[in-house]
Amino acid sequence: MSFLQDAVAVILMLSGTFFMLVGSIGICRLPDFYTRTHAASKVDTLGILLFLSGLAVFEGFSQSAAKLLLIIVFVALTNPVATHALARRALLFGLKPWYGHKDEKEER
Amino acid sequence: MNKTTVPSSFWMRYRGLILQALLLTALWLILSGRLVPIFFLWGFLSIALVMWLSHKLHGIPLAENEPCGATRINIPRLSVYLLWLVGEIVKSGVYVAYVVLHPKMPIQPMIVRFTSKQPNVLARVILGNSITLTPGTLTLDIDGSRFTVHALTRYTEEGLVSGDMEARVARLYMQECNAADMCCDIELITSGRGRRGRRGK
Amino acid sequence: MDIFFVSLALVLSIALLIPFYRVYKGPTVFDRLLGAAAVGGKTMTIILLFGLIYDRLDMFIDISLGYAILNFVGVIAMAKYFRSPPRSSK
Amino acid sequence: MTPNPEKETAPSCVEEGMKSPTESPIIHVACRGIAPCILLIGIYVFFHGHYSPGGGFQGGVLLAAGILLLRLALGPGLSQNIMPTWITLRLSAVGALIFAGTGLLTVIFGGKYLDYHYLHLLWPWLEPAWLRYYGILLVEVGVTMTVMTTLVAIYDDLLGC
Repeated sequence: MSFLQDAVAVILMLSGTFFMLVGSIGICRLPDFYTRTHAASKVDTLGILLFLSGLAVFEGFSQSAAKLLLIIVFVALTNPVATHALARRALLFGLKPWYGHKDEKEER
Repeated sequence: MNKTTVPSSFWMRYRGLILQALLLTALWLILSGRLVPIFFLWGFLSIALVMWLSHKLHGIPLAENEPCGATRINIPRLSVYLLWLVGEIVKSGVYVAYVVLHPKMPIQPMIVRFTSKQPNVLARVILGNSITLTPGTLTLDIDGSRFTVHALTRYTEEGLVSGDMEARVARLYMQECNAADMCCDIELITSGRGRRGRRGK
Repeated sequence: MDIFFVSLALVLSIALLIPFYRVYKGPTVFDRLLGAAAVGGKTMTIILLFGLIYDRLDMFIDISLGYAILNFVGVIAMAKYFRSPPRSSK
Repeated sequence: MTPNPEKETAPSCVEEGMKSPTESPIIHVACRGIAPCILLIGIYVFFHGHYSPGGGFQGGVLLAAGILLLRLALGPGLSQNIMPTWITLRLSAVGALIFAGTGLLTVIFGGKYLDYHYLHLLWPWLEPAWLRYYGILLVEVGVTMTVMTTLVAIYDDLLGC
Protein backbone atom coordinates (compact mmCIF):
# COMPACT_ATOMS: atom_id res chain seq x y z
CA MET A 1 0.00 0.00 0.00
CA SER A 2 2.73 2.37 0.98
CA PHE A 3 4.70 1.47 -2.13
CA LEU A 4 1.65 2.13 -4.31
CA GLN A 5 1.08 5.44 -2.56
CA ASP A 6 4.67 6.52 -3.15
CA ALA A 7 4.54 5.44 -6.77
CA VAL A 8 1.37 7.44 -7.44
CA ALA A 9 2.85 10.45 -5.67
CA VAL A 10 6.08 10.27 -7.66
CA ILE A 11 4.22 9.95 -10.97
CA LEU A 12 1.97 12.91 -10.13
CA MET A 13 4.88 15.07 -9.01
CA LEU A 14 6.97 14.22 -12.06
CA SER A 15 4.14 15.00 -14.44
CA GLY A 16 3.43 18.23 -12.54
CA THR A 17 7.07 19.28 -12.89
CA PHE A 18 6.95 18.40 -16.58
CA PHE A 19 3.89 20.57 -17.15
CA MET A 20 5.39 23.48 -15.23
CA LEU A 21 8.53 23.21 -17.35
CA VAL A 22 6.41 23.16 -20.52
CA GLY A 23 4.50 26.19 -19.24
CA SER A 24 7.76 28.08 -18.76
CA ILE A 25 8.95 27.10 -22.23
CA GLY A 26 5.61 28.18 -23.66
CA ILE A 27 5.84 31.57 -22.01
CA CYS A 28 9.13 32.11 -23.81
CA ARG A 29 8.37 30.38 -27.10
CA LEU A 30 4.88 31.48 -28.11
CA PRO A 31 4.71 34.50 -30.40
CA ASP A 32 2.57 37.12 -28.65
CA PHE A 33 1.10 38.08 -25.32
CA TYR A 34 -2.30 36.43 -25.72
CA THR A 35 -0.91 33.07 -26.78
CA ARG A 36 1.59 33.23 -23.92
CA THR A 37 -1.33 33.77 -21.58
CA HIS A 38 -2.71 30.43 -22.76
CA ALA A 39 0.49 28.71 -21.66
CA ALA A 40 0.51 30.54 -18.34
CA SER A 41 -3.12 29.90 -17.52
CA LYS A 42 -3.68 26.33 -18.57
CA VAL A 43 -0.39 24.46 -18.55
CA ASP A 44 0.88 26.11 -15.39
CA THR A 45 -2.40 25.56 -13.57
CA LEU A 46 -2.41 21.90 -14.52
CA GLY A 47 1.23 21.55 -13.47
CA ILE A 48 0.69 23.12 -10.07
CA LEU A 49 -2.48 21.12 -9.48
CA LEU A 50 -0.77 17.82 -10.38
CA PHE A 51 2.24 18.64 -8.23
CA LEU A 52 0.16 19.60 -5.20
CA SER A 53 -2.05 16.52 -5.52
CA GLY A 54 1.11 14.44 -5.71
CA LEU A 55 2.27 15.99 -2.47
CA ALA A 56 -1.15 15.35 -0.91
CA VAL A 57 -0.98 11.67 -1.91
CA PHE A 58 2.53 11.48 -0.49
CA GLU A 59 1.35 12.90 2.82
CA GLY A 60 -1.49 10.41 3.08
CA PHE A 61 -4.52 11.06 5.23
CA SER A 62 -3.49 13.95 7.45
CA GLN A 63 -3.97 17.61 8.16
CA SER A 64 -1.23 18.57 5.73
CA ALA A 65 -3.09 16.81 2.94
CA ALA A 66 -6.25 18.76 3.80
CA LYS A 67 -4.33 22.01 3.70
CA LEU A 68 -2.82 21.01 0.37
CA LEU A 69 -6.33 20.37 -0.95
CA LEU A 70 -7.18 23.88 0.21
CA ILE A 71 -4.26 25.30 -1.77
CA ILE A 72 -5.35 23.22 -4.78
CA VAL A 73 -8.83 24.73 -4.65
CA PHE A 74 -7.39 28.20 -4.17
CA VAL A 75 -5.02 27.92 -7.14
CA ALA A 76 -7.71 26.43 -9.38
CA LEU A 77 -9.99 29.34 -8.51
CA THR A 78 -7.52 32.19 -8.70
CA ASN A 79 -5.17 31.30 -11.56
CA PRO A 80 -7.73 31.74 -14.37
CA VAL A 81 -9.01 34.92 -12.73
CA ALA A 82 -5.52 36.42 -12.55
CA THR A 83 -4.72 35.61 -16.18
CA HIS A 84 -8.11 36.93 -17.23
CA ALA A 85 -7.38 40.19 -15.41
CA LEU A 86 -4.05 40.58 -17.22
CA ALA A 87 -5.44 39.64 -20.65
CA ARG A 88 -8.43 41.91 -20.26
CA ARG A 89 -6.27 44.84 -19.29
CA ALA A 90 -4.04 44.17 -22.31
CA LEU A 91 -7.09 44.14 -24.59
CA LEU A 92 -8.36 47.44 -23.19
CA PHE A 93 -4.83 48.81 -23.43
CA GLY A 94 -5.01 48.22 -27.17
CA LEU A 95 -2.46 45.47 -27.52
CA LYS A 96 -2.97 43.86 -30.92
CA PRO A 97 -3.07 40.08 -31.17
CA TRP A 98 -0.88 38.12 -33.58
CA TYR A 99 -2.84 36.30 -36.26
CA GLY A 100 -0.37 33.83 -37.74
CA HIS A 101 2.27 33.61 -40.46
CA LYS A 102 -0.23 33.94 -43.28
CA ASP A 103 -0.87 37.57 -42.50
CA GLU A 104 2.78 38.51 -42.37
CA LYS A 105 3.34 37.13 -45.87
CA GLU A 106 0.38 39.00 -47.27
CA GLU A 107 1.50 42.25 -45.78
CA ARG A 108 4.94 42.09 -47.35
CA MET B 1 -32.01 48.20 -6.36
CA ASN B 2 -34.76 46.10 -7.81
CA LYS B 3 -37.10 44.38 -5.49
CA THR B 4 -36.93 40.65 -6.00
CA THR B 5 -39.38 38.05 -4.99
CA VAL B 6 -38.35 37.05 -1.51
CA PRO B 7 -38.39 33.26 -1.14
CA SER B 8 -40.72 32.22 1.60
CA SER B 9 -38.97 29.40 3.40
CA PHE B 10 -36.23 30.10 5.93
CA TRP B 11 -33.74 27.80 4.21
CA MET B 12 -34.12 29.39 0.80
CA ARG B 13 -33.91 32.87 2.25
CA TYR B 14 -30.76 32.48 4.29
CA ARG B 15 -29.12 29.77 2.21
CA GLY B 16 -26.23 31.98 1.14
CA LEU B 17 -25.33 33.03 4.66
CA ILE B 18 -25.67 29.51 6.09
CA LEU B 19 -23.53 28.05 3.33
CA GLN B 20 -20.91 30.71 3.84
CA ALA B 21 -20.79 30.05 7.58
CA LEU B 22 -20.43 26.31 6.96
CA LEU B 23 -17.67 26.97 4.43
CA LEU B 24 -15.77 29.21 6.82
CA THR B 25 -16.15 26.66 9.63
CA ALA B 26 -14.71 23.95 7.42
CA LEU B 27 -11.89 26.29 6.42
CA TRP B 28 -11.09 27.02 10.06
CA LEU B 29 -11.14 23.34 11.04
CA ILE B 30 -8.82 22.44 8.16
CA LEU B 31 -6.46 25.28 8.92
CA SER B 32 -6.39 24.97 12.68
CA GLY B 33 -6.48 21.23 13.10
CA ARG B 34 -6.16 21.62 16.86
CA LEU B 35 -9.16 20.15 18.61
CA VAL B 36 -8.63 22.17 21.79
CA PRO B 37 -11.53 24.09 23.38
CA ILE B 38 -9.74 27.43 23.31
CA PHE B 39 -9.19 27.17 19.57
CA PHE B 40 -12.88 26.42 19.10
CA LEU B 41 -13.53 29.65 20.97
CA TRP B 42 -11.11 31.62 18.80
CA GLY B 43 -12.57 29.99 15.71
CA PHE B 44 -16.09 30.92 16.70
CA LEU B 45 -15.06 34.51 17.39
CA SER B 46 -13.16 34.92 14.14
CA ILE B 47 -15.88 33.31 12.03
CA ALA B 48 -18.39 35.64 13.66
CA LEU B 49 -16.14 38.62 12.86
CA VAL B 50 -15.70 37.59 9.22
CA MET B 51 -19.41 36.86 8.83
CA TRP B 52 -20.21 40.27 10.28
CA LEU B 53 -17.83 41.95 7.85
CA SER B 54 -19.03 40.03 4.79
CA HIS B 55 -22.70 40.36 5.73
CA LYS B 56 -22.36 44.01 4.78
CA LEU B 57 -21.34 42.89 1.30
CA HIS B 58 -24.56 41.01 0.64
CA GLY B 59 -26.53 44.16 -0.10
CA ILE B 60 -24.22 45.24 -2.90
CA PRO B 61 -25.36 44.01 -6.32
CA LEU B 62 -22.96 41.89 -8.33
CA ALA B 63 -23.35 43.94 -11.49
CA GLU B 64 -25.41 46.78 -12.83
CA ASN B 65 -29.10 46.00 -13.37
CA GLU B 66 -28.59 42.79 -11.48
CA PRO B 67 -30.44 42.25 -8.22
CA CYS B 68 -28.45 40.36 -5.63
CA GLY B 69 -29.46 36.84 -4.81
CA ALA B 70 -32.14 36.65 -7.48
CA THR B 71 -31.54 33.07 -8.52
CA ARG B 72 -30.38 29.96 -6.75
CA ILE B 73 -27.75 27.66 -8.08
CA ASN B 74 -28.47 23.95 -8.12
CA ILE B 75 -25.84 22.40 -5.85
CA PRO B 76 -25.97 18.73 -6.96
CA ARG B 77 -25.59 19.81 -10.57
CA LEU B 78 -22.74 22.11 -9.57
CA SER B 79 -20.76 19.20 -8.14
CA VAL B 80 -21.25 17.15 -11.30
CA TYR B 81 -20.18 20.18 -13.32
CA LEU B 82 -17.02 20.62 -11.24
CA LEU B 83 -16.06 17.00 -11.83
CA TRP B 84 -16.50 17.53 -15.57
CA LEU B 85 -14.40 20.70 -15.31
CA VAL B 86 -11.49 18.79 -13.72
CA GLY B 87 -11.42 16.55 -16.78
CA GLU B 88 -11.44 19.60 -19.02
CA ILE B 89 -8.50 21.14 -17.12
CA VAL B 90 -6.43 18.02 -17.74
CA LYS B 91 -7.42 17.92 -21.41
CA SER B 92 -6.63 21.59 -21.95
CA GLY B 93 -3.26 21.34 -20.23
CA VAL B 94 -2.25 18.37 -22.35
CA TYR B 95 -3.50 20.08 -25.51
CA VAL B 96 -1.66 23.36 -24.96
CA ALA B 97 1.47 21.47 -23.90
CA TYR B 98 1.29 19.56 -27.19
CA VAL B 99 0.94 22.84 -29.08
CA VAL B 100 3.89 24.37 -27.27
CA LEU B 101 6.17 21.38 -27.75
CA HIS B 102 5.25 20.80 -31.40
CA PRO B 103 8.22 21.98 -33.50
CA LYS B 104 6.04 23.88 -35.98
CA MET B 105 3.60 25.20 -33.37
CA PRO B 106 0.32 24.63 -35.21
CA ILE B 107 -1.52 27.69 -33.97
CA GLN B 108 -3.88 29.99 -35.76
CA PRO B 109 -5.01 32.47 -33.15
CA MET B 110 -8.27 34.31 -33.55
CA ILE B 111 -10.68 36.35 -31.53
CA VAL B 112 -14.26 35.19 -31.22
CA ARG B 113 -17.10 37.36 -30.06
CA PHE B 114 -20.45 35.92 -29.22
CA THR B 115 -23.51 36.60 -27.15
CA SER B 116 -24.53 33.96 -24.68
CA LYS B 117 -28.01 33.73 -23.23
CA GLN B 118 -27.06 33.05 -19.64
CA PRO B 119 -29.71 33.65 -17.00
CA ASN B 120 -27.64 35.85 -14.64
CA VAL B 121 -24.24 37.28 -13.87
CA LEU B 122 -23.01 34.35 -11.77
CA ALA B 123 -23.64 32.00 -14.67
CA ARG B 124 -21.64 34.32 -16.89
CA VAL B 125 -18.79 34.31 -14.40
CA ILE B 126 -18.80 30.52 -14.20
CA LEU B 127 -18.90 30.33 -17.99
CA GLY B 128 -16.01 32.81 -18.30
CA ASN B 129 -13.82 30.89 -15.89
CA SER B 130 -14.71 27.61 -17.56
CA ILE B 131 -13.79 29.06 -20.96
CA THR B 132 -10.41 30.00 -19.56
CA LEU B 133 -9.92 26.48 -18.25
CA THR B 134 -11.09 24.53 -21.30
CA PRO B 135 -8.75 23.66 -24.19
CA GLY B 136 -7.26 26.52 -26.12
CA THR B 137 -9.66 29.32 -25.24
CA LEU B 138 -9.24 32.31 -22.98
CA THR B 139 -11.84 34.83 -21.88
CA LEU B 140 -10.65 38.33 -22.68
CA ASP B 141 -13.67 40.38 -21.71
CA ILE B 142 -17.27 40.12 -20.65
CA ASP B 143 -19.38 43.12 -21.49
CA GLY B 144 -22.96 42.56 -20.52
CA SER B 145 -23.66 39.19 -22.07
CA ARG B 146 -21.16 39.72 -24.90
CA PHE B 147 -18.09 37.53 -24.58
CA THR B 148 -14.74 38.24 -26.20
CA VAL B 149 -12.67 35.08 -26.35
CA HIS B 150 -9.19 34.41 -27.65
CA ALA B 151 -8.97 30.99 -29.31
CA LEU B 152 -5.71 29.27 -30.08
CA THR B 153 -6.79 27.22 -33.09
CA ARG B 154 -9.73 26.74 -35.37
CA TYR B 155 -10.58 23.45 -33.73
CA THR B 156 -10.94 24.96 -30.26
CA GLU B 157 -13.08 27.75 -31.64
CA GLU B 158 -15.53 25.24 -33.07
CA GLY B 159 -15.78 23.51 -29.72
CA LEU B 160 -16.48 26.85 -28.11
CA VAL B 161 -19.31 28.09 -30.28
CA SER B 162 -21.07 24.73 -30.43
CA GLY B 163 -22.80 25.83 -27.24
CA ASP B 164 -22.22 22.62 -25.34
CA MET B 165 -20.55 24.28 -22.37
CA GLU B 166 -23.00 27.14 -22.30
CA ALA B 167 -25.85 24.70 -22.03
CA ARG B 168 -24.06 22.92 -19.20
CA VAL B 169 -23.61 26.18 -17.31
CA ALA B 170 -27.17 27.31 -17.94
CA ARG B 171 -28.47 23.97 -16.66
CA LEU B 172 -26.99 24.87 -13.28
CA TYR B 173 -29.75 27.43 -13.00
CA MET B 174 -32.57 26.40 -15.29
CA GLN B 175 -34.39 23.19 -15.95
CA GLU B 176 -33.66 22.44 -19.55
CA CYS B 177 -32.17 24.30 -22.45
CA ASN B 178 -31.15 23.63 -25.97
CA ALA B 179 -27.45 23.72 -26.78
CA ALA B 180 -28.07 24.99 -30.30
CA ASP B 181 -29.60 28.33 -29.37
CA MET B 182 -27.47 29.25 -26.38
CA CYS B 183 -24.81 30.96 -28.41
CA CYS B 184 -25.71 33.50 -31.07
CA ASP B 185 -24.36 36.43 -33.03
CA ILE B 186 -20.93 34.90 -33.52
CA GLU B 187 -18.21 37.08 -34.95
CA LEU B 188 -14.75 35.81 -35.89
CA ILE B 189 -11.75 38.09 -36.16
CA THR B 190 -8.93 36.24 -37.87
CA SER B 191 -6.71 38.98 -39.22
CA GLY B 192 -5.24 42.25 -38.15
CA ARG B 193 -6.89 44.23 -40.94
CA GLY B 194 -10.48 43.93 -40.03
CA ARG B 195 -11.27 40.84 -42.11
CA ARG B 196 -14.12 39.30 -40.23
CA GLY B 197 -16.29 36.31 -40.65
CA ARG B 198 -19.80 36.31 -39.38
CA ARG B 199 -21.88 33.30 -38.69
CA GLY B 200 -25.43 33.58 -37.59
CA LYS B 201 -27.59 30.88 -36.22
CA MET C 1 13.63 9.79 -1.60
CA ASP C 2 15.58 12.87 -0.55
CA ILE C 3 17.70 12.77 -3.70
CA PHE C 4 14.51 12.62 -5.75
CA PHE C 5 13.15 15.74 -4.05
CA VAL C 6 16.39 17.64 -4.45
CA SER C 7 16.60 16.82 -8.15
CA LEU C 8 12.94 17.79 -8.53
CA ALA C 9 13.74 21.11 -6.86
CA LEU C 10 16.60 21.62 -9.31
CA VAL C 11 14.36 20.99 -12.32
CA LEU C 12 11.74 23.29 -10.83
CA SER C 13 14.26 26.05 -10.31
CA ILE C 14 15.19 25.77 -14.00
CA ALA C 15 11.47 26.06 -14.81
CA LEU C 16 11.42 29.10 -12.52
CA LEU C 17 14.35 30.77 -14.20
CA ILE C 18 13.01 30.46 -17.76
CA PRO C 19 10.19 33.05 -17.34
CA PHE C 20 12.80 35.56 -16.17
CA TYR C 21 13.84 35.73 -19.81
CA ARG C 22 10.34 37.01 -20.57
CA VAL C 23 10.46 39.39 -17.61
CA TYR C 24 13.74 40.82 -18.94
CA LYS C 25 13.00 40.78 -22.67
CA GLY C 26 9.23 41.13 -22.88
CA PRO C 27 8.20 43.65 -25.51
CA THR C 28 5.26 44.96 -23.50
CA VAL C 29 4.71 45.51 -19.82
CA PHE C 30 2.07 42.76 -19.81
CA ASP C 31 4.61 40.17 -20.90
CA ARG C 32 6.73 41.15 -17.94
CA LEU C 33 3.77 40.88 -15.58
CA LEU C 34 2.85 37.48 -17.00
CA GLY C 35 6.40 36.26 -16.47
CA ALA C 36 6.35 37.55 -12.91
CA ALA C 37 3.04 35.80 -12.18
CA ALA C 38 4.39 32.54 -13.63
CA VAL C 39 7.47 32.83 -11.41
CA GLY C 40 5.17 33.30 -8.41
CA GLY C 41 3.24 30.11 -9.07
CA LYS C 42 6.40 28.04 -9.33
CA THR C 43 7.97 29.59 -6.25
CA MET C 44 4.97 28.33 -4.29
CA THR C 45 5.70 24.73 -5.26
CA ILE C 46 9.41 25.13 -4.55
CA ILE C 47 8.60 26.34 -1.03
CA LEU C 48 6.57 23.16 -0.51
CA LEU C 49 9.44 21.03 -1.80
CA PHE C 50 11.77 22.67 0.69
CA GLY C 51 9.24 21.80 3.36
CA LEU C 52 9.47 18.15 2.33
CA ILE C 53 13.27 18.23 2.30
CA TYR C 54 13.46 19.82 5.77
CA ASP C 55 10.63 17.61 7.09
CA ARG C 56 8.58 20.59 8.25
CA LEU C 57 5.83 20.44 5.63
CA ASP C 58 3.10 21.67 8.03
CA MET C 59 5.02 24.88 8.57
CA PHE C 60 5.88 25.52 4.94
CA ILE C 61 2.30 24.93 3.78
CA ASP C 62 1.20 28.04 5.65
CA ILE C 63 3.98 30.04 4.04
CA SER C 64 3.05 28.86 0.57
CA LEU C 65 -0.65 29.55 1.18
CA GLY C 66 0.21 33.12 2.17
CA TYR C 67 2.48 33.39 -0.85
CA ALA C 68 -0.31 32.23 -3.18
CA ILE C 69 -2.70 34.80 -1.70
CA LEU C 70 -0.25 37.68 -2.01
CA ASN C 71 0.60 36.61 -5.58
CA PHE C 72 -3.06 36.71 -6.56
CA VAL C 73 -3.72 40.07 -4.91
CA GLY C 74 -0.59 41.50 -6.52
CA VAL C 75 -1.56 40.39 -10.02
CA ILE C 76 -5.09 41.77 -9.64
CA ALA C 77 -3.78 45.08 -8.32
CA MET C 78 -1.22 45.43 -11.11
CA ALA C 79 -3.76 44.50 -13.76
CA LYS C 80 -5.95 47.25 -12.42
CA TYR C 81 -3.13 49.74 -12.22
CA PHE C 82 -1.82 49.61 -15.81
CA ARG C 83 -4.61 51.46 -17.42
CA SER C 84 -2.83 54.35 -19.08
CA PRO C 85 -2.80 54.39 -22.92
CA PRO C 86 0.27 53.15 -24.81
CA ARG C 87 2.99 55.74 -25.05
CA SER C 88 4.06 56.98 -28.45
CA SER C 89 5.97 54.15 -30.10
CA LYS C 90 9.71 54.32 -30.48
CA MET D 1 -8.06 45.31 -34.95
CA THR D 2 -9.39 48.00 -32.70
CA PRO D 3 -10.77 46.09 -29.78
CA ASN D 4 -13.32 48.47 -28.44
CA PRO D 5 -13.16 52.08 -29.51
CA GLU D 6 -15.32 53.50 -26.73
CA LYS D 7 -13.26 51.86 -24.05
CA GLU D 8 -9.96 53.03 -25.45
CA THR D 9 -10.98 56.65 -25.18
CA ALA D 10 -12.27 56.18 -21.65
CA PRO D 11 -10.59 58.34 -18.99
CA SER D 12 -7.13 56.94 -18.97
CA CYS D 13 -5.76 58.58 -15.88
CA VAL D 14 -4.34 55.98 -13.53
CA GLU D 15 -6.12 57.38 -10.52
CA GLU D 16 -9.47 57.26 -12.25
CA GLY D 17 -8.82 53.60 -13.01
CA MET D 18 -7.98 52.74 -9.44
CA LYS D 19 -10.94 54.65 -8.07
CA SER D 20 -13.64 53.02 -10.14
CA PRO D 21 -14.91 49.53 -9.37
CA THR D 22 -13.73 46.65 -11.53
CA GLU D 23 -15.95 46.36 -14.58
CA SER D 24 -15.26 42.73 -15.36
CA PRO D 25 -17.78 40.54 -13.52
CA ILE D 26 -15.27 37.69 -13.28
CA ILE D 27 -12.80 39.70 -11.22
CA HIS D 28 -15.59 41.33 -9.25
CA VAL D 29 -17.27 38.09 -8.21
CA ALA D 30 -13.99 36.25 -7.61
CA CYS D 31 -12.63 38.99 -5.36
CA ARG D 32 -15.85 39.19 -3.40
CA GLY D 33 -16.01 35.45 -2.96
CA ILE D 34 -12.39 34.99 -1.97
CA ALA D 35 -11.96 38.01 0.31
CA PRO D 36 -13.79 36.52 3.36
CA CYS D 37 -11.67 33.38 3.08
CA ILE D 38 -8.50 35.49 2.98
CA LEU D 39 -9.68 37.41 6.04
CA LEU D 40 -10.23 34.13 7.91
CA ILE D 41 -6.80 32.85 6.85
CA GLY D 42 -5.28 36.10 8.13
CA ILE D 43 -6.97 35.67 11.50
CA TYR D 44 -5.79 32.05 11.61
CA VAL D 45 -2.19 33.07 10.93
CA PHE D 46 -2.44 35.61 13.71
CA PHE D 47 -3.87 33.18 16.27
CA HIS D 48 -1.43 30.39 15.52
CA GLY D 49 1.71 32.45 15.82
CA HIS D 50 2.80 30.09 18.59
CA TYR D 51 2.76 26.89 16.60
CA SER D 52 3.49 27.83 13.02
CA PRO D 53 5.20 30.68 11.24
CA GLY D 54 3.10 33.74 11.52
CA GLY D 55 1.96 36.10 14.14
CA GLY D 56 1.03 39.72 14.26
CA PHE D 57 2.75 41.11 11.22
CA GLN D 58 1.94 38.31 8.77
CA GLY D 59 -1.64 38.08 9.94
CA GLY D 60 -1.99 41.82 9.57
CA VAL D 61 -0.61 41.73 6.05
CA LEU D 62 -3.03 38.98 5.01
CA LEU D 63 -5.98 40.83 6.57
CA ALA D 64 -4.92 43.97 4.73
CA ALA D 65 -4.67 41.94 1.51
CA GLY D 66 -8.25 40.76 1.97
CA ILE D 67 -9.53 44.27 2.56
CA LEU D 68 -7.51 45.67 -0.34
CA LEU D 69 -8.98 42.97 -2.59
CA LEU D 70 -12.43 44.28 -1.69
CA ARG D 71 -11.23 47.84 -2.29
CA LEU D 72 -9.99 46.81 -5.74
CA ALA D 73 -13.16 44.95 -6.64
CA LEU D 74 -15.80 47.34 -5.32
CA GLY D 75 -13.94 50.61 -5.70
CA PRO D 76 -13.14 52.81 -2.71
CA GLY D 77 -16.70 54.12 -2.51
CA LEU D 78 -18.63 50.93 -1.85
CA SER D 79 -15.91 49.22 0.14
CA GLN D 80 -16.14 51.94 2.76
CA ASN D 81 -18.80 49.63 4.23
CA ILE D 82 -16.12 47.13 5.20
CA MET D 83 -13.56 49.42 6.69
CA PRO D 84 -14.15 53.14 6.41
CA THR D 85 -11.17 55.37 5.81
CA TRP D 86 -11.77 57.48 8.89
CA ILE D 87 -11.43 54.50 11.18
CA THR D 88 -8.12 53.19 9.84
CA LEU D 89 -5.72 55.65 11.42
CA ARG D 90 -7.64 55.62 14.69
CA LEU D 91 -7.58 51.83 14.83
CA SER D 92 -3.85 51.81 14.16
CA ALA D 93 -3.36 54.23 17.03
CA VAL D 94 -5.45 51.98 19.26
CA GLY D 95 -3.35 49.00 18.18
CA ALA D 96 -0.13 50.76 19.05
CA LEU D 97 -1.70 51.72 22.36
CA ILE D 98 -2.59 48.10 23.13
CA PHE D 99 0.95 47.00 22.31
CA ALA D 100 2.64 49.69 24.37
CA GLY D 101 0.01 49.49 27.10
CA THR D 102 0.65 45.78 27.71
CA GLY D 103 4.32 46.56 28.18
CA LEU D 104 3.63 49.50 30.43
CA LEU D 105 1.19 47.44 32.47
CA THR D 106 3.94 44.98 33.35
CA VAL D 107 6.18 47.91 34.29
CA ILE D 108 3.44 49.27 36.52
CA PHE D 109 3.01 45.85 38.14
CA GLY D 110 6.68 45.92 39.03
CA GLY D 111 8.39 43.95 36.31
CA LYS D 112 10.40 44.73 33.23
CA TYR D 113 8.89 45.92 29.95
CA LEU D 114 6.84 43.08 28.39
CA ASP D 115 7.62 40.73 31.30
CA TYR D 116 4.45 38.68 31.02
CA HIS D 117 4.76 36.95 34.39
CA TYR D 118 3.78 40.13 36.15
CA LEU D 119 0.41 40.09 34.40
CA HIS D 120 -0.80 37.72 37.14
CA LEU D 121 -2.07 40.73 39.02
CA LEU D 122 -4.53 41.14 36.15
CA TRP D 123 -5.49 37.47 35.85
CA PRO D 124 -4.51 35.90 39.18
CA TRP D 125 -6.13 32.54 38.40
CA LEU D 126 -3.91 31.74 35.41
CA GLU D 127 -0.76 29.66 35.34
CA PRO D 128 2.49 31.25 34.08
CA ALA D 129 2.38 29.46 30.73
CA TRP D 130 -1.12 30.71 30.03
CA LEU D 131 -0.16 34.13 31.31
CA ARG D 132 2.59 34.22 28.74
CA TYR D 133 0.20 33.01 26.07
CA TYR D 134 -2.37 35.69 26.79
CA GLY D 135 0.28 38.38 27.11
CA ILE D 136 1.73 37.55 23.71
CA LEU D 137 -1.77 37.34 22.26
CA LEU D 138 -2.55 40.81 23.58
CA VAL D 139 0.62 42.22 22.06
CA GLU D 140 -0.16 40.50 18.76
CA VAL D 141 -3.66 41.92 18.68
CA GLY D 142 -2.07 45.36 18.84
CA VAL D 143 0.51 44.57 16.15
CA THR D 144 -2.11 43.05 13.83
CA MET D 145 -4.46 46.00 14.14
CA THR D 146 -1.65 48.48 13.53
CA VAL D 147 -0.22 46.69 10.50
CA MET D 148 -3.58 46.02 8.86
CA THR D 149 -5.00 49.47 9.30
CA THR D 150 -1.77 51.22 8.37
CA LEU D 151 -1.53 49.32 5.09
CA VAL D 152 -5.16 50.12 4.25
CA ALA D 153 -4.58 53.75 5.25
CA ILE D 154 -1.54 53.98 2.95
CA TYR D 155 -3.62 52.65 0.04
CA ASP D 156 -6.43 55.12 0.75
CA ASP D 157 -3.99 57.96 1.10
CA LEU D 158 -2.36 57.14 -2.25
CA LEU D 159 -5.77 57.31 -3.87
CA GLY D 160 -6.41 60.56 -2.12
CA CYS D 161 -9.74 59.85 -0.53
